[in-house]
Amino acid sequence: MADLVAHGAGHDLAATHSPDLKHHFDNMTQQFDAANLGMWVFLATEVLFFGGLFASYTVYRALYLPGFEIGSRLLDVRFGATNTAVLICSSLTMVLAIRAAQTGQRKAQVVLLLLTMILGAAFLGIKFTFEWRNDYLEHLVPGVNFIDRPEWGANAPHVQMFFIFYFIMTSIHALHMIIGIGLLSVLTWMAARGRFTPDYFTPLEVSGLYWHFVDIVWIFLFPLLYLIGGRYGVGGGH
Amino acid sequence: MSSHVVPLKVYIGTFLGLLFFTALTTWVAFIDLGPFNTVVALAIATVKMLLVILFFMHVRSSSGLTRVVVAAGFFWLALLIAFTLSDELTRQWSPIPSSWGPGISQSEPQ
Amino acid sequence: MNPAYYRFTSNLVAAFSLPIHPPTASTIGQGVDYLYFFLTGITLFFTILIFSIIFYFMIKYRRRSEDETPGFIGTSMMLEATWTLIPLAICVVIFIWASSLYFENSRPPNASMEMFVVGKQWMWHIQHPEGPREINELHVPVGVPVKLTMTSEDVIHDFSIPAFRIKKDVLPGRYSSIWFQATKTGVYHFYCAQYCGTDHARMIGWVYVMSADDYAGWLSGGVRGESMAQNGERLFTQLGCITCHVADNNGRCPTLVGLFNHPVKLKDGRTLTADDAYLRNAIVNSNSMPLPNYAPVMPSFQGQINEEQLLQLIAYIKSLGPEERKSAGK
Amino acid sequence: MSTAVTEIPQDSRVHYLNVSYGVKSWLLTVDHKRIALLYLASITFMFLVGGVAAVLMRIHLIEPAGALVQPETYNKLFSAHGIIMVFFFLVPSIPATLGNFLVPLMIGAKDLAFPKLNLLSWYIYVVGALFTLYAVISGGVDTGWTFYTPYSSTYSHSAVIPVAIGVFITGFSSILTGLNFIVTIHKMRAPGLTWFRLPLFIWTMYATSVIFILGTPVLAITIFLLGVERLFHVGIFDPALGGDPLLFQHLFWFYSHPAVYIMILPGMGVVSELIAAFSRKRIYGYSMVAYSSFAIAIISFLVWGHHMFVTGQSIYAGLIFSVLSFLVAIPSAIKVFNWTATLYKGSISYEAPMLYALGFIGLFTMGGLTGLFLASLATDVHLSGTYFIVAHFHYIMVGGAVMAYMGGLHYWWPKITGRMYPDMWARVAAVIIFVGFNLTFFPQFMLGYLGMPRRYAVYPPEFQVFNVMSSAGASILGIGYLIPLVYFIWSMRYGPLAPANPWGAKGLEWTVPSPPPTENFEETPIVTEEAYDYAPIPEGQHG
Repeated sequence: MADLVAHGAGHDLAATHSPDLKHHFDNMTQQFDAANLGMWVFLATEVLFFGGLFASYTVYRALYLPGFEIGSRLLDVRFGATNTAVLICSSLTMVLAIRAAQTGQRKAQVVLLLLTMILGAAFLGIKFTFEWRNDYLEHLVPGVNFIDRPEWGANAPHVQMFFIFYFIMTSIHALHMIIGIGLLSVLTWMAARGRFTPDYFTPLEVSGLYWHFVDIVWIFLFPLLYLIGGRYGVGGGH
Repeated sequence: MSSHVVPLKVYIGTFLGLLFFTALTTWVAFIDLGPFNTVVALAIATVKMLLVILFFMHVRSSSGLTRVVVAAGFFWLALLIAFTLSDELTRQWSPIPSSWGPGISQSEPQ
Repeated sequence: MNPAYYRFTSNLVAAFSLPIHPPTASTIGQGVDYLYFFLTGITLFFTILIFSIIFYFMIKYRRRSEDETPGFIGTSMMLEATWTLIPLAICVVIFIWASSLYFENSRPPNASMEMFVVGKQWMWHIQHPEGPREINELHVPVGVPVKLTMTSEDVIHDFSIPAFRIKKDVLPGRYSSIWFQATKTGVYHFYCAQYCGTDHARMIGWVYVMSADDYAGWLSGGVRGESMAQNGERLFTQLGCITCHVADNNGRCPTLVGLFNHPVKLKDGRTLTADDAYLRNAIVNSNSMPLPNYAPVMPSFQGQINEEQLLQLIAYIKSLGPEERKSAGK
Repeated sequence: MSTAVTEIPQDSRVHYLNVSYGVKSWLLTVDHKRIALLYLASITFMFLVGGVAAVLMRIHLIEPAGALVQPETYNKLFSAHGIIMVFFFLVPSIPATLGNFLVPLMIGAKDLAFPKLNLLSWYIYVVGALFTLYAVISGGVDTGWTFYTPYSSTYSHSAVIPVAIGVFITGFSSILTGLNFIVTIHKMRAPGLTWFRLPLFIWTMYATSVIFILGTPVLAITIFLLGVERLFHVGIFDPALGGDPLLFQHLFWFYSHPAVYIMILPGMGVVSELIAAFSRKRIYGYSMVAYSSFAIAIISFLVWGHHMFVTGQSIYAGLIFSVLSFLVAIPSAIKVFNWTATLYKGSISYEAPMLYALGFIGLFTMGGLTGLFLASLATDVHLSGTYFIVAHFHYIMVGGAVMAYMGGLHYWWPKITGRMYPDMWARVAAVIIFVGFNLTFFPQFMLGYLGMPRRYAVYPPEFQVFNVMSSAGASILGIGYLIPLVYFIWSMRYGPLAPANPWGAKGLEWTVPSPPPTENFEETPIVTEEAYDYAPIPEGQHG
């Protein structure tokens, strides 16, 4: 690998004999574009996979607005906001890691990828150890220990419906985060071995697309779950 | 290959923009805008999404085909939501009287 | 498509003694049958058209020799346009005919008798307001429009009477209603047409369409308890509703006299009509429809009373009609 | 079979089948042709399992009181028949077998874009199939293939969770196939092969992949929510706990109606190829047929409400879905007319694939037109939930998709295995299938109009005549399907060697020897002529 970088294959994009070129592709550009399009098509399926949840959430929110507003007010906005910021930072470090690969800085790739993984783990840490633990202690987990509160009155089943969707959406999102972190650890190992060069960084670009998509899902989850709760005049948090 | 390397300041700019909009949407949530709260929150989320898609995911510089795939995904989601709501929200409307006459009301007393 | 043709087909059918035509015993049956025959005609026409063209081409243009190479045939956009617009025109005609027919059939006439159907896993409970309660049987007078208000106690069923060409899913937790006006006396099947479990196939029953006086005889004869309204009144006192809902409107809750079918203004400004669904929702889930000047203290009766008792309570509330209101209530 | 088999014809050339032997060479292959054969084997097995369930049902329905099993078992039989046939045979059949084999060959590529993902998609299919077969064997599921709540989530005491997992997993198999096809068709076409020079089979593979991509994920999330509701007893779709059962139906049918187009579109692609090849003519109105394939894929996502006209869906939503359901019928009508017009002034030969194609056109016309009964609101009230619906979708699926699958299998069999099959037996089987099919399902239209509900283990005696006719037809159909199984297996070993182009057809796949070498083309072909170039196109005329 080192010699390839040394004699500066540089940006011969139509390289038809690079070792990374798979046998059934004609040139590197075709291979990169195919991988890129493949990931985007996969992200379209993910949009519709989460879409089913967003559609159901929208329907029940339209039908049971008071219950959903009570539920949303029970969530802690501070955790939601910090998590959003954490994910946005991880998107930045991911993009910079790809840029480091494009410019051939191997050490920067490894540092930035590690940073992305740490930020992802931080997101999950905040989500599991703070938010979900509090919700569990306050008996807000449907199907596990959900207890209706008298002040909800007849809206109790609708508050439970809110929390059903809260837990399903955030757990599927967290699952995608875990898969993302797994992917990143493989990439970090490959980057450490200098696998990515300005001509061949497809796995990085493709995993970056996946990571940014998971960030976009959270960008929509955050307002839908935390913010549209009619918390006018109420201080942050509960 | 998106051969050209995006300048650093574009990424930093996008990053700051995203943080700004996160702060904005959190702040706006505490102001009572009546029904517009939902609209504003979703609008800001859409802007943040576009920032991430165009700059972080390099769609600004990629082929039209990628843009079509992105648009198709969200358009189909909109189809699902729109048609499902078209049923859920109009289920209580009773059918209009047989003579298609006036007095088509929310629920026509028998 | 005049009755003569209609008689011709039924005679033809009778000749073959093969039941390919269900009895038509309701006012809307005729209209649906005509649409059905029109669609059958369209299907047969196009199927025969396509089959005959294919057979003709198969024989005329069969391959005579191995090296036969047919010439080039250009695509005439005129031809493409014709077999796009003609099917489109036919579809528009069918759509308009079917939808207007459907809209007309979906509204029960105003003066229709009302009966209540409760679907339970694998049987139908039917209640007449006058009191008789039947299982898997429905006695109705001929020539009188009958509105069925239906609900289910467990899964989704579907009340379907093929002879009357009507069918509607029966959902738990909601009222769905269909209506029919029988035109011929006789006995017809009704089925459950939405899969509901093990004995889905045994949820079958009989509709007895009787002449007016036979029906009156059936109604008065035979053992029958109190009417639904009387049962409802007994429940009304038994469950303690009477303590709050006092007739002369000075109790802690609104009077129910004259409530049925009148608009009710809620705290959040919405105005709903107090129909069956509103009353059911008020009993089962009252706090979700708060009234402007009453505290939401009414407990939810969800689970305490079954669907039949709910229908009886509603029948009683309906019986507190406006005329009682003038006589200052009981 | 008739020729005395003295010596077994041997093929000396190296090709994708004899390049390596052994279980590992099959289970770890990334060659799209071998993966297609893996799919062919597993799909045929699932077709037989589903078929056995169907035969048992038809035997049971000979007597009004049920001749074979208890109602409980009958419910499990029709559920198994539905689930296995829909998710494990009809959805993957043509795309995963013929599609996998032919897409690279037809567009001049060496393989699909992501070979490893292609193998992964087969393994996912097998894991999903094992879950479902475990559920069927370990007591069966009795919710029908539609899994309507609240029955499936709270009241059914059968193996719903294993089947839900099986169907959930298999969905990803078709997502990966769809993804592979879209990227391959976009990025790996041979030079000169523009979109309007592509064979129509590729157009339908592309349209089907669009539905795979945009529909299957919604099925996955719906089945996931059903599983959560059943395991945690939360009321997502259960009205007793505040949910709405109609929302489940909306999400379910958002995938399941486009799924029926996933089943028929590839069949249309195969029939376009067969009609062109056996009448030696370019498909009449090539661009119209191509556009209508794509139009079907798009409009198919707007019509799902016609499954819910009587389930308490709002009347206004019913109006919208009814209008769109009529609209989706138009592209199918255009295709049927264009196929028929292709026969005009052609040189038609009647080998077995052509018999299947002509059978397809006739039966698909009937199936499609009976769909108009169900799109129009007034008649759907009477016919919904009855055997009319069973007859309608069997005319499209068995009369359409399975006929086309058999036709395609016969047409490309020489290319896949390098062996010819006995054509006389194949024609006999085609006629038996056509007759058996019509005798099985035409009486069910009558039963539907008479009002016999579907999914009934026992039925009133006045329906017996038609049910007995239908059961008789089913036995003929069953035999009709077994005959090809026999002579295909026979031909693999004893069949005469197939030339590169046994039918004299146009298309890149016929320019390579049968069976093709592993890398398909020695050097990537340059395409200069139009699709189905049987006769040169005079100047100024478009195809």
